[in-house]
Amino acid sequence: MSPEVALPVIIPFIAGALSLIFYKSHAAQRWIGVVGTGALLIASIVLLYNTYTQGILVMEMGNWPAPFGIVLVSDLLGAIMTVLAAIMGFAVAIYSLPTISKDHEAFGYYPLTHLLLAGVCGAFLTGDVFNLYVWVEVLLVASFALLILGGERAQMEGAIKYVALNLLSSIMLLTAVGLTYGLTGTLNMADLAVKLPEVEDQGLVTVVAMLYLVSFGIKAGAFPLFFWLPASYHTPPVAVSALFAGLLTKVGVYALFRFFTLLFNHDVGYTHELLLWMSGFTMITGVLGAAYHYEIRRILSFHIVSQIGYMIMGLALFTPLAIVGGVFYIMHHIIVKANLFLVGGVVYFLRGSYELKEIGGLWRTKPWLGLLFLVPALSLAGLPPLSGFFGKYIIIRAGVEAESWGIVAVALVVGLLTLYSMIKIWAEAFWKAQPEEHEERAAQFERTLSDKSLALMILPIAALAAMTVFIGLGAQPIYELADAAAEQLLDSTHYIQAVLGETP
Amino acid sequence: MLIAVLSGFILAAFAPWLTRSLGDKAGWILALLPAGLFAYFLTWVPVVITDGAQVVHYPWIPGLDISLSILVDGLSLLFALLISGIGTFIIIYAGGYLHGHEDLPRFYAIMFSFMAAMLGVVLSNNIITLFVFWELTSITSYLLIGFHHEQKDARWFALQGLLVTVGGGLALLAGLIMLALAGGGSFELSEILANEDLREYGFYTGMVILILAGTFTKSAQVPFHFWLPNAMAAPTPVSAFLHSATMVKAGVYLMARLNPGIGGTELWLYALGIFGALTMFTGSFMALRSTGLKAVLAYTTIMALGTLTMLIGIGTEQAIIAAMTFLLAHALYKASLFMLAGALDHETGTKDITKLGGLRRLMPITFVTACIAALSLAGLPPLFGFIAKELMFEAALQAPTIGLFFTVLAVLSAIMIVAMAAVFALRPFIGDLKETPKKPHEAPLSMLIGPVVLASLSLIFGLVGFLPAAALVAPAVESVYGAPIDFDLYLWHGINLPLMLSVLAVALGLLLFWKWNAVLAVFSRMTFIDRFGPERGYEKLMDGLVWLAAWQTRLLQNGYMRNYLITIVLTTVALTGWTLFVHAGSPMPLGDISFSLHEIVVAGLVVMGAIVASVTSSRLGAVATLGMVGFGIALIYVFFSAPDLGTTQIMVETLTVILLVLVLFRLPSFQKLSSTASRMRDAVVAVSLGGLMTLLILAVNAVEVTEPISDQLVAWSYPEAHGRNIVNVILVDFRALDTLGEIFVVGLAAIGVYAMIRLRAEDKAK
Amino acid sequence: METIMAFVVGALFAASIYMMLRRSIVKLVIGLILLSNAANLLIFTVSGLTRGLPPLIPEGSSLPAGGWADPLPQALVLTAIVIGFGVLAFAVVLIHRAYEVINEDDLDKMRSTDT
Amino acid sequence: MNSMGSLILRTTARFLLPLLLLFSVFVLLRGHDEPGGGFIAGLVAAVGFALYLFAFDAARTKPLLVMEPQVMVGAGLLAATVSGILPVFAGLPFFTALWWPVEMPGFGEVKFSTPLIFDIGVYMVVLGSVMKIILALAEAEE
Repeated sequence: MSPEVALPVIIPFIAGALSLIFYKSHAAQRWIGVVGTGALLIASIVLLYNTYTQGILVMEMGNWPAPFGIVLVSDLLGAIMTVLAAIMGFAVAIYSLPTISKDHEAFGYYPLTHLLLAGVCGAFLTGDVFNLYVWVEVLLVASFALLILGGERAQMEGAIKYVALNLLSSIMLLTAVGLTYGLTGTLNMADLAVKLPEVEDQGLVTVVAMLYLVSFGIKAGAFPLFFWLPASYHTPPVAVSALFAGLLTKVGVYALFRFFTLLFNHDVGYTHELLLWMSGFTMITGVLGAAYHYEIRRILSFHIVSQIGYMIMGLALFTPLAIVGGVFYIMHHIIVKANLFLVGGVVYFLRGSYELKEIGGLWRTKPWLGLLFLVPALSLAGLPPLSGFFGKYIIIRAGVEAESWGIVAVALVVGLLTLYSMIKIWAEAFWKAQPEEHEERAAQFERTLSDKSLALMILPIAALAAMTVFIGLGAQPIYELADAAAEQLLDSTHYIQAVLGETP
Repeated sequence: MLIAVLSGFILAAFAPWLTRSLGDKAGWILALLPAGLFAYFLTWVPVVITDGAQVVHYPWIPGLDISLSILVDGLSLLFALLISGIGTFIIIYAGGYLHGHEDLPRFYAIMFSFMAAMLGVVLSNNIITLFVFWELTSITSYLLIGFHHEQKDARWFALQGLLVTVGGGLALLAGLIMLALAGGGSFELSEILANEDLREYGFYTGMVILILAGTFTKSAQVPFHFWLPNAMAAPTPVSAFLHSATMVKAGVYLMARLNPGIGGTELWLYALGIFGALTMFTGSFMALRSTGLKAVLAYTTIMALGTLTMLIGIGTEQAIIAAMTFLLAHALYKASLFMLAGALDHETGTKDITKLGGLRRLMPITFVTACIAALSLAGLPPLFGFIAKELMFEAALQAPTIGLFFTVLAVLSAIMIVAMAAVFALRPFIGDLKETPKKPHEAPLSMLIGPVVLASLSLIFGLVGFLPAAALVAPAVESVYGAPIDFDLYLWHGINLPLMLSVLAVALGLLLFWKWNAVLAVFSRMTFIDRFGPERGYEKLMDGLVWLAAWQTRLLQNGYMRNYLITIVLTTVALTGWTLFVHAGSPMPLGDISFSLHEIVVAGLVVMGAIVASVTSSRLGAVATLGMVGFGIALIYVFFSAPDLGTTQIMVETLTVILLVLVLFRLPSFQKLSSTASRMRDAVVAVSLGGLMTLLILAVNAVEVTEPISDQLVAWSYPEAHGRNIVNVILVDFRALDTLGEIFVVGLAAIGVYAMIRLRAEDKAK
Repeated sequence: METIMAFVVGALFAASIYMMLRRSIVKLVIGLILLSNAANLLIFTVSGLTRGLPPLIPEGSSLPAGGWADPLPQALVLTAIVIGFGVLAFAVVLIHRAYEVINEDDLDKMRSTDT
Repeated sequence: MNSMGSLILRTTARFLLPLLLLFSVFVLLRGHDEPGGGFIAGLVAAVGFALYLFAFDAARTKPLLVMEPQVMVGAGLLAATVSGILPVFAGLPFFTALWWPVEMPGFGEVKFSTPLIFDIGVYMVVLGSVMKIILALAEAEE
């Protein structure tokens, strides 16, 4: 028994429940916010360490042996994702202290974030397909509520699309789970990995795989299913955007990695070829969307889409190195993307706008902020020696080795266009002088921002930037981790044996 | 050695602080680092001469075959000496040029990073590390070019340089990875180049093109040359460094480095030779059309880069000797000339040659130094540039193919360069003193020491050419050629064809100088060059990109919910349906169609309810039929042995209807908003998904499941879990985690609803 | 009966998608409710329909008498129903609130966040 | 609420609420063996309160809930979660059912267990959530 596997779910659940009970005291909620996410971070790091040293950990809920009860499974991918979720949660919890308004606190901001994290961690750790659906719903409803906090017009418009399209995705997932049970009579992933190949009509398995592909594709924001994301991600408070940007789509990506390595690896020539096309178009459409926009959060939102393409590309190439690249890329991306939103938030609190045409002059007045922007921005664009370069390098190398020239070309060109939009933000917000017509507002915002608030905002940003630099310069341990994770993913016997305790 | 390479980065971190605390002397003191490095690299010269190439290995990311190993041979040492040597003077110079500028501290920080990155490029033995430094030079040079970042032009040109070089860099990355694969998997240059059969690699052509895409963009070869003159938006110290020893030379370095491994093929010869020659000619021609001090120099840099590329492409012994000699000569005079141009600009306030004149008395040192450096540029004896140019002519004449083409272009370029060298060295200084924005006087020592020393070196090396040949050029030639070559560098090598060509070039060049005003008048009217040049291509490409981005984003992310839905639904139908059609083998069995009357009635009611709900124009009707569907489904659950489900469904349905009634009737009544055509389209989309689901159910139902896990759950339910209602036992025990998640969903929904409603109430209160 | 139910479920899916494609946000939500019902019924159907054998264990026995309907899909559907209820309650109030803020029922007039 | 017929409604509601609450407890407790369970029970109770709310108003209904619905949701969630954690202290995995048969005078043996705590948590969450939604809607009306 490994109780640490359940802790990343239990801790935010308790923190969320406590925040609800103390809903009248905002101070208590803030404390619970920081302490709860801090505890989650520690628990998840312990989990990752134990998973790395002891192999895949399994927790049979209710003491019912797999495949009959629900199991929580921590393999390296799951544990890595959990740690990343916890890092995000902790960083955003600190960032929220000065940036979340009293209204939002009064209407459940803190319990919602805890439960969002619980849902995300649950999705990463569960070893049961229906349970995955439940976690996805938990994080989805939490995100719905976070998205509309504030009740502005844009939030409402964005939320309607977000809710409707994500519900569609959930229903497809539910449908696929139902069909899976109808096909195999089991819900446990490891058991499915054993029983799916025994299904007589393998074509039907591929058909069900397609339903999962669409459902997770919507969640991941892949082409041509991503519409909900650019429609809504720029509307909530920036801390929420950062949390969403770092985590939500990655649940979809994680699920794709899990399902298309463990369960659907019987017809790689077909399913993964489809994924490859999907990844190419995802990269292109996302990056072009970003090139079109002039609002920081919209640019960043579209880049989420395009970056998802790189991760899926790693999965789609399906060579050991490519999977390593995919996992590495996910690690790098979550940190960098969330950080960019956080920096965008600081820009907003200093200038009063996210519109690039209305702001400027930050390099002159806040050079350190410029550096803190450049680190994640250049990393996102894949420039060395930051984390993004190594992620991209692994994936490109895998593509070259597989002689998939088309996707390599796309990945390279999209990298250049990513640089283009990051530089756009840099040149406009930092290099350009502050446009005079908006100078008054900018000055007023900069005056009202207290030093203490600014420090609390910079703290998580600097920490995440340091991680970006570390993943770049010290890529070896991260690579080893990704390599070990990929090895587990590609050889499903590890997983099956850990869960079912038998050799298939 | 590693510390030597990385010391620039370390100093960069402290440079802003040092600059502030050292004040006026900052430039002189900071220059100690590159000076020290220069001395350090000098100590390696005897090592390399006696023991050959040295590889020092430091681990970095072994898992990805990335190491910090360092390759010290003639070529890398020549470059390292140029970078650190010229860098020393540049740092001193910048202290004078940007004296008192508020951004000087961060300028030094970026400058040292740039220098370190450049050292990294030329000293890396690992191709990925080389690439890392390569990209670092791009990004740091971006920050340097955009130094005057509040000016729109500076930002635009900085971006241009960045996009062109990084774009090429990305192609280079792919090319380098292929190179490693071609070499059997090693990423170490020393091992790759030892490989004999790189040229037999299956994708050799693609690999070379990708690598050249990187080097050509970096080294400003036609048609990518346009970014380089624009990069003069940078302050002059940057331009001087960028053009003479760094950045643009990185491309040349890499081609020279890879020449022994992948060079020598027809592709290599033609690609490098032709593009190089054209670049050489274009550079000289554009220089002739320019009137800016820095512009003239920038175009002559393009000429030099073209010459080097051409020579590496030709690849014969003479060509490589010429290339390395030319490289050294160019670095010396170009750095010197740029710094002088900066001094002129700095002291007079203008960079336009036509607005300068008669400065020889006011700026005598500048004048003399400019003359010496320009003589080297023009390739006249007794300067080092002369030796280099003679060798170049000889190499062109003896090229394995199309020698005539190379020679003609080389001579034409030489003519124009002679003219421009004369223009640069004489026009600002002779004649009458012209009115300038600032009152001119001699530049400070910090700005003169560099040009004077470097120009003197041009002279000394010219007079005693064997010195550099033995120490610097010969080992470099050996690295590039791949085998040792015995040669000497002499000013005088008899009256031969190259000398005749030189005489011709000088004569015609001086004629051109004499008539420069007229030439300029003619050329400046030839605006089609600007209208149709590759820079327009770049601009069109950028415009096209913005247009494409706008077009596709408006097309896809158009804001219409139903378009999103249709896209998603059709994608689902296409993927799933196509897979079902192609892959699912067995014909669809019809399955069990037995039914009893009450079942079929309820089923019919459900379908009817659904259809009526979707077409009715009355809100009440829609809600009522929706309720009917819900209760019908509840009955179906009850009919088929699921009492708990039936009860729950009824409860939920009741609450849903209550909610709908409470909430929806505050909304406007239904309107007919869509046209009949779009209704038809929607119906087709909807039915296709519905049909797909029907097919899926039929297909899955045909599959017999032998042992569902629920059998075990049923068996355990009472003895182990002490419950008789198996569904409830599953909910609270076997799958309690699901239920826990479920109640969290319900709780979350309540919070969300509460927040929405209460926020509204607060709005109203306000 | 499974075959007939397959068509019923298909019809429910079709009706719900058709509803969701309308421009009115009210119809969108009604479509979502139908969709949720359709998926639940699908799970119930694909795992086989059994008449008159609820998974209840009578007193004094340790197994349901004379066979049983598969209880697991029932539990799944029950969970899904409840989750669906929570989510849809949210969605219903959301469109209500959206209407108050935007004063529009027409989805085509809610495009400002996309373009 | 309009006053016509409200007298009947009020009387019924007053009468029905305790009955429904009692019934809901019954449904909750027997859920493990017969159709029922925390979810259905919670809904039954919620219907009772909803009826009361329609008959009277939010202000008079709220105190009957004993605690704020928000707190009830939180407490329910906490109870359910804690019931899953309890077995860990006994060295068993999360959510392992623990049973404590208790002899209750008049009822016979009552099986007190963590699944029961869990179901009570479900009951509270459902009741609290539904009440929260309905109360919020009703208060917004007023």
